[in-house]
Amino acid sequence: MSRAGVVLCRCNTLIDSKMDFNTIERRLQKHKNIVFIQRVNMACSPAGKQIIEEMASLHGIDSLVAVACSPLAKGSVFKDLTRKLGIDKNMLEIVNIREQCAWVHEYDDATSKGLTLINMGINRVVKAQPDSTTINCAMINKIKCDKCKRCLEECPNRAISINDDGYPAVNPDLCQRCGVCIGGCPLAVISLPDFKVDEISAMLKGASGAKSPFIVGFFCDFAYEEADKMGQAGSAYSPNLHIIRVPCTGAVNMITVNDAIAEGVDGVLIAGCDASQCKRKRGNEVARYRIENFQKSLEEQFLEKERLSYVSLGEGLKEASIINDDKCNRCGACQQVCPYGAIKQQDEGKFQVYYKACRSCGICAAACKPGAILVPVCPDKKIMNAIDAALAI
Amino acid sequence: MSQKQSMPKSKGEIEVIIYETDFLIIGAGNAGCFAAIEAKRKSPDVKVTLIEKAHIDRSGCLAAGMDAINTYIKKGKTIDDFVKWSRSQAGGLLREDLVIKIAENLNQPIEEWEEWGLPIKKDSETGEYAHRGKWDIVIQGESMKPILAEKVREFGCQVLNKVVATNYLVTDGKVVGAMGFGVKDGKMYVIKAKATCVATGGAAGLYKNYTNDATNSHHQLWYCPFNNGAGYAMGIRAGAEMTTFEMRWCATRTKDFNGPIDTISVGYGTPMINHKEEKIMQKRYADLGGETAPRFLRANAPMEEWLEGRGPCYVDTRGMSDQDIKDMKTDYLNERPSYVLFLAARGQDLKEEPIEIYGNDPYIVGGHTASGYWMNSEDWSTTLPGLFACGDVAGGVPNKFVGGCAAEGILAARGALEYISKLDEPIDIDESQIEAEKDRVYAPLFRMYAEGDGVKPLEMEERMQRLMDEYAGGVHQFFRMNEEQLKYALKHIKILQNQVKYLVAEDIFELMSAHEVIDRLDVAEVLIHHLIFRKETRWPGWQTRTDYPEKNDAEYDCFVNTKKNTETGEIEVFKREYKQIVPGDRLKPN
Amino acid sequence: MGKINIIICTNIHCQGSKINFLEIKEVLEKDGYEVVLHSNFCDEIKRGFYPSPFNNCKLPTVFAGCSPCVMEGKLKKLLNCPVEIVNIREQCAWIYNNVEEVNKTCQNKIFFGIKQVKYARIESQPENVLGKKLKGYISLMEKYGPNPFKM
Amino acid sequence: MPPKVDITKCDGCRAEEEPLCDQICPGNLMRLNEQGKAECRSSRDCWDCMSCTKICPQGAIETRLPYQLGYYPAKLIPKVGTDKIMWTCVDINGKVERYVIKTRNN
Repeated sequence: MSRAGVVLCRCNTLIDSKMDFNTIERRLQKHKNIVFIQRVNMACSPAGKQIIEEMASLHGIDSLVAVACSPLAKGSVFKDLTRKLGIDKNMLEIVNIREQCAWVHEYDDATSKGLTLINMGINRVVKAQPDSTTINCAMINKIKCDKCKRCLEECPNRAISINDDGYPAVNPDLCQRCGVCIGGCPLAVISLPDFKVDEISAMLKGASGAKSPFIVGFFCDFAYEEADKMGQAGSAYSPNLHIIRVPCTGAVNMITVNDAIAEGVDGVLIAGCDASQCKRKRGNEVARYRIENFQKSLEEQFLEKERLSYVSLGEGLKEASIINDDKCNRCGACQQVCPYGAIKQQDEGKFQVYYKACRSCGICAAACKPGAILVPVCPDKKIMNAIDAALAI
Repeated sequence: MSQKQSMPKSKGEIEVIIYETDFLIIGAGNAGCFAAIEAKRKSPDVKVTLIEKAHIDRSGCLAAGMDAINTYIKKGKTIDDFVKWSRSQAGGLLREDLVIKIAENLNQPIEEWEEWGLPIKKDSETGEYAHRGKWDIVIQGESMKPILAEKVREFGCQVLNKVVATNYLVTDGKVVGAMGFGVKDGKMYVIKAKATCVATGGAAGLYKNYTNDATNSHHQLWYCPFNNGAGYAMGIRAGAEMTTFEMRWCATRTKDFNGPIDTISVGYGTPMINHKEEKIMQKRYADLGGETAPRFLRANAPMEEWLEGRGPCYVDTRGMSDQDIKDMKTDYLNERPSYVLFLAARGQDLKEEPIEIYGNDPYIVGGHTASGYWMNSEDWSTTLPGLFACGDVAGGVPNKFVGGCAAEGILAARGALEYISKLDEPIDIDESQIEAEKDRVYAPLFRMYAEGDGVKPLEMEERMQRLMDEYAGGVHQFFRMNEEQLKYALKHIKILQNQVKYLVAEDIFELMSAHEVIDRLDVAEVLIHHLIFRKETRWPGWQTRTDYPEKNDAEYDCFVNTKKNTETGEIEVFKREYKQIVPGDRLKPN
Repeated sequence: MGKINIIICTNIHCQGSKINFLEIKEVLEKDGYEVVLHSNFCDEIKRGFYPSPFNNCKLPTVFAGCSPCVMEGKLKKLLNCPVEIVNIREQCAWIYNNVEEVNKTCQNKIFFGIKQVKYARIESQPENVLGKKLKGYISLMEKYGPNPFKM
Repeated sequence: MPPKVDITKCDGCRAEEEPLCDQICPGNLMRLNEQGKAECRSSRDCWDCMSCTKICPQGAIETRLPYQLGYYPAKLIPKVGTDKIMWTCVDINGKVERYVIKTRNN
């Protein structure tokens, strides 16, 4: 029996003013796996961390559910905390009820969706097992693998090869942890240290009683970030959507989608980058292929094919970089280094940034010898100025 | 393509792969998997190897799953109760010493299976397994075989998929492994072992099934059609003593599909009726137990109705509730999903139209009847030293089903480990038998290259099936037979055995098919000897002699056993005495 | 100098009590900046409405408070002027114990922000792509009705 | 004619020697053809156990009963999840039935 501690962070009232923590606490009280529920003003503050540490040692928990802001915001705080508490890294679940719930939904909707999200999170840590592996790469469960070799074909980084024992093995130096192999494995026997198919399946079970139509979104890191941005901007969207973060759209196994449909989920959205722009090289390309195939199967089952749909997000989220053709020497280095395939050479030889695909990472600017590329959000001048300023102080 | 390239065209081209192991298990079905797991957990140092004709994840009877465990000793029931029930169901003939030992181990594998992930329905009040009949519990066993296969791998057993065994390795009368070939790679496999356990399936496809059409439905059987009786055949050829083949498994199945029927009749208490809407069992077999009459009677009853002109017969589903129908279809989806497809393909509404039933083609299957190796209850060995048996090939214990076969796997592994621990000298193998087996196994391929003409495995199989059906009591003959018919069948089986040398195979798959029919012929021969010997009718339906319609306890209240004389090739038939351990009337369940 | 507004969030739960904000304010004001101390800027964020205390609310503004990851988007939307965020919480108040050190770092960071703020721009609000796409999707799902596998 | 392979969906398990259906078939009946697509070498020998249909990652295999036994176009479609299986059955009159069945304990 898992012993989970639940921390509800108020975020200095930025969260609990937007949803009803009392109801949530009351509803969670009955959960057999929860040993304490602790409300803190700011979980990331020294005072907040101290309270959590005290509660954790008092109750002897083996897993922690941090109900707080986005893992992209303060995830490292909780990771450090669990390390300090001796809780396995896989036994931490951060439930993002700030950016993706409290800040985008009406009070009552936020409360009920928050509860669903928390239940999903609890389900994950209850299902999760401590994971002592220190190698951070895809792992293949040989007990279940039947050596079909599809992972070899689909790995965008050629990180998987056949071992002497006939089973596929992952080269940790090449593995980029994109999870495309996980998504493609017909038996779902591959996992990443922080992404396991059976745990996702357990999360889906936590969804009972959710608002109908119940929509689950598998959001790749970039789409997830965009959803967070919506939260920051306070751009409301429907509370029917429940987001599960995945490394890449290519990491979503269709077995998981089957789980969702079997669990009664009304619609599944897979959200990722625009076609050309996957940082994982071809994650969304294989995802689209799998989705198309799955949609055919849905229709065969007399279900509407849109019950599984792809959404591209992150288009033009940031101001795109600009190439000054007067300075450009046409070396093409920018095109080579761009992780999103956003730079293309035009017919007349000019290099141009496709604004929808650019994520303003600045790698092209750093690689551009003649200094022809301007990154509007952080121009060279600003960086130089920062260095001057730092030296002057 | 690549498979054809690797196909040997002459003896010199045969690639021989030699493995050495401690404990070899032939057949990675339910029983074999439990034997492997038990051996590995009792003695982790013992090297355990399984060979499997298909793939361990979905091989054998449990390929599609299972909806119930029919032998679970529930609270309040005793081993004696179980023996008495099983004995009465089998018409009073079984090996009580074996049954008692199996009964002692019946529950362990099921509880383990649950722990490993098999969902078993629980009674919401008591927390005990929810029961369906006297000894049945309901499971959701669609994935029970993959779950078991995962455990086998987890325990560190070596699994050789796609390798079919063809004969035992025998040295000084002891079984020291087995030979076979890869059904995909065409290589010859020689596995030397300190102890060997045969855990293959029974024999389907000896008889023609009535669903067979010229182009399709050859395998529309209830029993797994890929179980061809290889385990029996290897034993017969090596001179092992076999028992009770004449107790054939003929049962009432769903008409035109050969689907299981106990799911409906036992699980949901639906009565069997004839076209006059008479409840068959209650009307004609009330004195023999009515709906709970012994299995052979229940198998035979609808066929008798047909013969008397009161067919077709049904199980009456019209009184079932919507929920029951849904639950019943769920059970089918867990065991034989395509039966649900069949009902849909007939557009049948079970509340309007009952399910039609009929007899199936007879099978030799030790999990249901007592056919198989004559066993030693001390260590689950056969009459061949070094050879152990479990599951459908092990004889003497009818009604063991999935649970009993699993328990037998455990018992056979224990016996084998004990045997291995007592072995001191290393295995010394007479290599000439490997050469001889090469000749025998690959002959149909070589004949195809050399002659380009001969007998196709399917042709021979269909000839044998028609012969058995018509002359050895098949379903088209309402399971009836007489001495003359049986002798005719035997004569032609012998002709077919002589024709084996003309078999041709174009590829490795056909080579496998060729050996399946060769093995079936050997089983059929022994079966006919058994049927001829028992000059009585002990189990009408399973064994109906029109020339001896009565039971003759004075002569035949015993086991009929056979053994092939390995010198002369003759089948010797003899009796073995019945030993009663649990007191009481053997025909009464309590 | 001048032409820069400075907001410092002094929330005691965040910044603690070691930093002498009044002194820092004085130093900054000496340099000609308009400085406002705010005891809990989250209140403004929460309310979503900020009556600017500055003479010219459109001037580039340095905001000293928590890390941008906490509420950058909300803050910029609220202030609606070029903003440079100076993290005096996670990168100052929460990591230094020494009073002198924490005060010095805080002041330096704000000066750094003042130098950088000229590069700050008013960012256009991101388009609510998710909201729009989701709206269409939900109405489609509503039209289709519940998943028939829902038991 | 039991396993019917939709060759537009089958990708031959990416042209590996033994596609999953070939590995799993208890009767060793499946194989890759010259075009790299799965096919049943002997449909009359199929037991309709549906192992291939369940395991196919592309959902490319349909188990169809011999017409001699069951009429066209009834369908039974399994979809496998991590611990459950979904079945959709449609009969010859177009009536759809659905089942979700647990296959593994958690």
